Amino acid sequence: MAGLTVAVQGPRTAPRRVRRPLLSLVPALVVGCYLLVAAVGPVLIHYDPVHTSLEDRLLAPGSRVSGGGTAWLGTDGLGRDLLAQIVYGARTAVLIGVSTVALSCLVGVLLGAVAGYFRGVADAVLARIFDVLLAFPAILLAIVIAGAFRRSVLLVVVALAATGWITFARVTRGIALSLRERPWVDAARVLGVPGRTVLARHVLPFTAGPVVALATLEFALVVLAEAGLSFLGIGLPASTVSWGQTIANGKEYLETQWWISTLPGIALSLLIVNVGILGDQLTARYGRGRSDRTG
Amino acid sequence: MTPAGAGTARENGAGKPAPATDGPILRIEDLVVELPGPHGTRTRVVDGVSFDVPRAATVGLIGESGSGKTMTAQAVLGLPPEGATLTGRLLWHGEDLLAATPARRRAVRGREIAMIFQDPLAALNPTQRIGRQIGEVPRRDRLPRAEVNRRVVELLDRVGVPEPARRMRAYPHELSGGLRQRAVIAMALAGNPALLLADEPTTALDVTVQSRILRLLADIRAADGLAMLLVSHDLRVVSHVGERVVVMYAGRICERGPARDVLRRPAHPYTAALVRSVPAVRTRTAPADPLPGAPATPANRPVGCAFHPRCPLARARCRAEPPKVREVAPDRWSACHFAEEVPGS
Amino acid sequence: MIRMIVHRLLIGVFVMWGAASLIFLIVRAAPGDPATVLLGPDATRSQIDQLHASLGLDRPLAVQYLDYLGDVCRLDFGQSHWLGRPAMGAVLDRLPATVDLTATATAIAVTVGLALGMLAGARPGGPLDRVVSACTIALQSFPTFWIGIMLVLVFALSLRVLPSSGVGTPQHLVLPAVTLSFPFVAIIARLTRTSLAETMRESYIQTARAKGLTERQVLFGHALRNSLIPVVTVVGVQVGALVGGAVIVENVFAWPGLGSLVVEAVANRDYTVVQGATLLIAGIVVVLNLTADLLIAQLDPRIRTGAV
Amino acid sequence: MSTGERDLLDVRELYVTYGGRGGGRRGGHAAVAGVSLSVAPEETLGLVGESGSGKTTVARCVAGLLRPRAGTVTFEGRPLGRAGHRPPELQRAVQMVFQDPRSSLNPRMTVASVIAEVWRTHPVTAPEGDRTEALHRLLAAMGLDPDVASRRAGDLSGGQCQRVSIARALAVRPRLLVCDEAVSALDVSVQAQILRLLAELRGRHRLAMLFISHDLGVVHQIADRVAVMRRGVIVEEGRTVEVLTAPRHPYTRALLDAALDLDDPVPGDGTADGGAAG
Amino acid sequence: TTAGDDGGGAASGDVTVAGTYPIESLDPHGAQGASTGTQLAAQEIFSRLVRPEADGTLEGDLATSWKANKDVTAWTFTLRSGVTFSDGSALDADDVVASFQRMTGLGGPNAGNFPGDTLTKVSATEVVLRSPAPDASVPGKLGTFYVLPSGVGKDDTAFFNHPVGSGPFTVDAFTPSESLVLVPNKRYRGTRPRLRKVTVRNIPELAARMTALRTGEVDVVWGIPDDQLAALKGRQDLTVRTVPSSAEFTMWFNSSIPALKDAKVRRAIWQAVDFGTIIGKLYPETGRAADAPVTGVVLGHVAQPAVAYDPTAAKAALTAAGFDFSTKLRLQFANDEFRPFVQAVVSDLQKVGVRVDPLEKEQAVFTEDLLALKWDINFQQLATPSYDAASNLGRLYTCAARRMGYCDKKLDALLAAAGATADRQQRTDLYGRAERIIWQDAVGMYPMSVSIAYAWNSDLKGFVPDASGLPDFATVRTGGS
Ligand SMILES: Nc1ncnc2c1ncn2[C@@H]1O[C@H](COP(=O)(O)OP(=O)(O)OP(=O)(O)O)[C@@H](O)[C@H]1O
Ligand SMILES: Nc1ncnc2c1ncn2[C@@H]1O[C@H](COP(=O)(O)OP(=O)(O)OP(=O)(O)O)[C@@H](O)[C@H]1O
Ligand SMILES: [Mg+2]
Ligand SMILES: [Mg+2]
Repeated sequence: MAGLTVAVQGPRTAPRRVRRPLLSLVPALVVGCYLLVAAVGPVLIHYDPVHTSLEDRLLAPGSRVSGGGTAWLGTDGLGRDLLAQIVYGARTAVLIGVSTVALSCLVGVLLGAVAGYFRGVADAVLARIFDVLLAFPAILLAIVIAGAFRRSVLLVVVALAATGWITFARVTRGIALSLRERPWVDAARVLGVPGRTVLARHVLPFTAGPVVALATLEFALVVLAEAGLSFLGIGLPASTVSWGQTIANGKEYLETQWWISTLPGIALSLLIVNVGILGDQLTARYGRGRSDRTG
Repeated sequence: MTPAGAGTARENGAGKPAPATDGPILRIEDLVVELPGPHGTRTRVVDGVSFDVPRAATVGLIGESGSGKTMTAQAVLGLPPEGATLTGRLLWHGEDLLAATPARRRAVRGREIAMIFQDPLAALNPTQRIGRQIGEVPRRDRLPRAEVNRRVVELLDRVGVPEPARRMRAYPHELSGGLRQRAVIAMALAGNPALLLADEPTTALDVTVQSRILRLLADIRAADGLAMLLVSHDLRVVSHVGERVVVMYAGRICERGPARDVLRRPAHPYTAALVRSVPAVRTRTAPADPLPGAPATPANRPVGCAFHPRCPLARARCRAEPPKVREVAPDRWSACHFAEEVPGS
Repeated sequence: MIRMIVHRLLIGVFVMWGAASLIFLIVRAAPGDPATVLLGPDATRSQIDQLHASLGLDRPLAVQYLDYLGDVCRLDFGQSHWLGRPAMGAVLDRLPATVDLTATATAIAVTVGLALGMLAGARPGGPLDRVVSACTIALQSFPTFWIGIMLVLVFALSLRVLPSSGVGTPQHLVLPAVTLSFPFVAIIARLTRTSLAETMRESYIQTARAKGLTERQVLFGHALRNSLIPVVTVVGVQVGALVGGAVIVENVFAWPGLGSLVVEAVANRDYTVVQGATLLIAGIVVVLNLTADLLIAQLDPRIRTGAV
Repeated sequence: MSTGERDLLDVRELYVTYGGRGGGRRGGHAAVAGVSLSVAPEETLGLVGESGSGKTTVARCVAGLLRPRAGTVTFEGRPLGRAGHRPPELQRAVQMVFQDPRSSLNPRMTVASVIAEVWRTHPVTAPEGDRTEALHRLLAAMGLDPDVASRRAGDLSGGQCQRVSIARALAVRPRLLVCDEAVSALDVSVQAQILRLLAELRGRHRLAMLFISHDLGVVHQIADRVAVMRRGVIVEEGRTVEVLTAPRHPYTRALLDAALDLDDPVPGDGTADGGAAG
Repeated sequence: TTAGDDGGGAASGDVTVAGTYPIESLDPHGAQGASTGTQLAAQEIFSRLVRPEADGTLEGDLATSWKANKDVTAWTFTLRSGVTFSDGSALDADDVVASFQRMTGLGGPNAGNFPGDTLTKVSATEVVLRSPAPDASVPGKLGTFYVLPSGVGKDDTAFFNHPVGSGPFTVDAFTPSESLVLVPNKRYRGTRPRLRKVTVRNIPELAARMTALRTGEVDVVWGIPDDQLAALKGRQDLTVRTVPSSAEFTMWFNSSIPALKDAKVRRAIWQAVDFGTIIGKLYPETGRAADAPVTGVVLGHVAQPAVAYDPTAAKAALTAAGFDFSTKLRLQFANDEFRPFVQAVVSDLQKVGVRVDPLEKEQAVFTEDLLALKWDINFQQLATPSYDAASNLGRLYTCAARRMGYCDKKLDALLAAAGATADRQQRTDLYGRAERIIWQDAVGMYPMSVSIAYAWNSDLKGFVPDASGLPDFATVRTGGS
């Protein structure tokens, strides 16, 4: 417990690769599998979310369907294969998760870096935007936005990114703020390196680690939030398969056809647990759990 | 500190062995501190250090950054970093602290051996008034509150804090650097220790403040007969306060002996180079012929004598055989194969 | 201190203005028309136009906006034409349920979260830390609605010990509050752990040990209070998030809170209620954050005296 | 004060305040309150004073990292604006070496890319021929091995980092080098190496230096003239030998009294400590 | 009975009802007047001139009799005498007139049923309602008109917190959108309700309603989907019934777009969907193939020949009519409850090569787009709460209404004639002819008439499932009381 920090001299260099136990690779592997499934699953398993096969309604896992195949994970109230829904749902989750995080990250990092590095008006404006946006609970703002406009994947992405970027901007701003005081930044300025170049070469690279760690945690939050919106029946069009919708579809059948809600629930939670652990690992390597602070 | 005050805490200290009349108050024998390094390796950051702290004496521990000074001091207090292993013997009045129970070691801390840390701001809890922090050790003795407060005021007064009754209610950030360091010293003195470990007590301070703090420490030592282990990288500080010095390099001892002798006539080429490198204030000196290379660290300590890559006297033997600390003259100990050849000795 | 409060209040006023404007823009930009919702599919054009006029929706947007701001300043939040009553009245009706739910969930989260976080943070890397980490990750990883449904299955349907939905008795509060507190427990526990672990590395902790204090005394006497400072900020923010963000839990448990009111109002294009409810929520968030700031100032004398 | 020759650097009536941050307690606090100083070509001016006296603030104004509230900073009679807004030759003319050797270098960049950036920013200073060879020559002049070129700050010792920092500053052939506590963070044995190097380069490149240090001994070794700062103003200025052997201002005297030399007796106690912190 | 923590005490005379829709307001004239929740409450608290029975036939409530003049522009209602409000004051013609004026004055959705109509007092026991045009459906439409004491203001919050009415119950406690607690009206003119207390709790989520029914927290639930019924039927302590309602799945075609202009195309599309199977699978209990544009409980219903599922014929007809298979038809609907049905339809259409894009819209957007004809096929569960074809066919299918881009002068004439006579037989004949045109021209697809499934605690006696989803608790008893 006597945790005196190692007297590491100066700032740390790019983190060295330390051999880590195999177990700690599991989260990355699991997340990788999901990404793989999201990418190639739809090629292997054909599924048309609109196609319904009413003879095959509510089949238990492993049943044979009328078309001759096997519904390994059962079917839902419309006779649609659950395995296929989980696979396609993974694609939606990954698509929305990645796009939302990418959008939030892009906006947040740019604004945060500019505000933190250049300070002044940009910083003051950003701070006020933070204040206003944070006055709304994130999920509520997402619901208002997603509920008010025409359903689409893009809408969900925008609704979730509307507050998602704040965390990135805060973290980046904080890093930029502390980096701008570093002598190597001063040295570059004394040399006459232009501001944009200083930002790009001497500030932004250092946000990469924490931002990646944050992006991972944020990804998990986004996937959960999307599932929540779908559960409330908001946001995604009916033609999009999503875990949240599948879970919501099955909630009335929980006592009799448990698999409809439970299996996508497990798929979702398994992903989130692993993304969470991965995020923790990255955070431990690159920076403190800042997302905790911003809620 | 009044003699009465001094008595109160001492007598309450339970199970303290009767001080041996003779011999050092603290004897460090073959102390080894190992810390976990990368890839599951272990680094000996303190490697076979032995020296004595005589009763009521000040021992200066000097060496460049990373030479293991802090680790040695922390080992004495029994508070090394997590994962550290300590071996050797730490004889406190003849009792081996390394072999003692945790409770016994805790009882020693603060009351028999106290420590002053380098950065006075970091060493103080920012959310507690300094009076409360100073009074913490007396409070352990279940003294009534008024008595504790009286003692805190007395301690602050003793270390030269003006208006002690008012200042004890201040928070650390409300005090200047010098006052903070005085508060930290008061905190260390609160348990009436017999040995004070001072880890770079003046490094963070300005010269004027530094001279006052050094003077204060000297006064207290003289008044209380306190022994002190003064850790510093600044030869000038040690040369002023220390009666004896121990010079460390890369976790090992190079040289030890009476301060004046060691600094005037070093018996180790490293000490000699250090002394040469210190620029004089009152006389203009040309920049000295510096030692080549960078100081070795315990993590990449050269085989043989750790100093040999930078040593002007180095020979084949130095590269192969780590020198032992030996008595090269009466009360002069050096870990150099060729101590007798050190220029200026 | 006074300066700080005044400063924060000024920011609060600004935030309220920003929140009001933002929500005004969103609801006006949204497709769909309150008049058609109100009158149903059977409405005629003239009926719709008439209603537009009486709702004031036929005026230019800027005029509507300025009027709206003026009314808000006079604490007039307008009439909900969907509910046929003053909008703020409808909003305030939902407040008690929200307060009950949020306060209970917060109490659970703070108690459990702090306890877990302290267990883990006192010895970072230890076995307890690992267990708590695993628990908190799990708590955060299950969608609330899923947890809620499962709790209902177990406690309401199988064991029959708690009601499955609705409001009324304290028993009604248990399942929704517990469900709502799950991710919050995780957040507090993780933050407390990190913060405490960081604090335990501080130099003054080493000083405290050097005084011969036991680990307990060090933990409770020196580490805890200081490590709570970041926790308080987050609790402030998170409680704010719960006030309106409990929609999913409200939905699962038929809990008539503010969040579900906003969702209904958005669906019905009930502008005045959306605006009133979000403004109230924003106000609560502002007040909570201010409270958190004051609490931190209480915990941290450096902030109290304006040194940091 | 002026040495009679035409001054290279001239600082007149410099005022710097740090704005009302920190709850307004520092609002309008003048870190530098009317400092004037000048540095002649090839001259080294030592700037000494206690912590918080404003030394760094002056240095940052000279380097253009800080905009003064009032006062002028001129170089050969031409006003020096903010860094990045100076004409290229003025931009090159003043370079700076910082206290912390390691964080003076971007930890993600190799030494080679650090120097390459300098040459990219100021193409006129870029070597004509083989850049690698030029780089090695530059490093050799700083007493560094060629293999340092491919390493990053984290893999260098403190002394090596400081040498690279100096190399970076000298790569643009500056006329004035501002050293803010450039040797304070180094171990004595390394400190001696860097002092030696600076003294040598100063002669070779006909450099003027503004050398800031709180260590009177170091200043005594390297400075031609010395200015003593206290609470934002210069209280005494003159030839080093005179100031440090026969101080006129009581504050300088107190500083000297407090400063230790090897073998000195414990100095006498001066005035009492200040009260509340700033 | 099952022991819940509250509510489920059917034996003690307390009944808890899971309301499907929130009761936001008790004002039957105001903005919420047409909402199911407010209607449910209003029918227990207030009285009407006439009220529909559970099977759709009209009964006198405050009126003992009513009749129209020759050209059906004025209806005279004779009022029951001796009716008092729950506060003891007498209810007379003035109250009826004041209430009507209040309703039309507030401009809520119910006012829209009576454009230009006036109600005047003829004598203390007679009122007359005059319409600018002949309107045979007046009595049916008055099923949503409730009589309040005169003098209730526009926004009389105090009154509606504890409203005074003449219905079987009075309000004990009311929290908007949360719960309504009713107790018997001691001054009720008819048989006093036997229940001690009726609590209507708002449980918007279906799953939560079902859970509450299973745990016994509520005693009555309706609007239960078919998949849930099987499990409920197996339970001894619950009674499960379905009752045909006036609601019908209605899928209008937008006849104004080129692709759907041709009636042959519309019929072919109708033929291409295997509605029989879809209904059999998705709505085995609550769905029946519809046989007219309005359901059997509605006045004016005349059965039409079934449209047989024949994808081959459909495909052939589409090809023959030159249908452009590359067009993608927008099928709009508003409620996720209907997603399975819509998707099944889309799936069938896909099999014959008709591409359909199901668009689930927010209610607000749905209605706006519906009126603006921004759709190609529209799905609604269309109810006829007045149980009179006039308010469905008569209003929606005229050229003037422009509701589905369809216009047929002959149809207009038939509908006008039907609305202008008070004779039931004559009206049914006329509406039957109109329905034939609608059916043959496939103005829309009319796949299914909807029954409402109820489940209630078997301890409740005398509970009658209501065709409109507005069950009346006045006659209900509990086993124990
Ligand atoms: N917590 C720790 N974990 C691992 N290694 C450590 C830790 N603290 C110090 N070290 C290493 O132990 C060695 C000795 O450190 P120590 O702090 O004793 O040196 P020092 O002589 O006090 O130096 P300084 O003058 O910089 O304080 C150094 O090489 C340092 O890197
Ligand atoms: N960024 C800043 N914001 C606010 N105040 C500052 C800032 N930087 C310096 N100061 C204040 O300005 C004064 C002068 O600071 P400066 O750093 O110039 O002193 P210095 O002589 O370099 O001290 P040191 O020897 O500690 O480096 C100090 O009181 C300091 O607290
Ligand atoms: Mg140390
Ligand atoms: Mg400085």
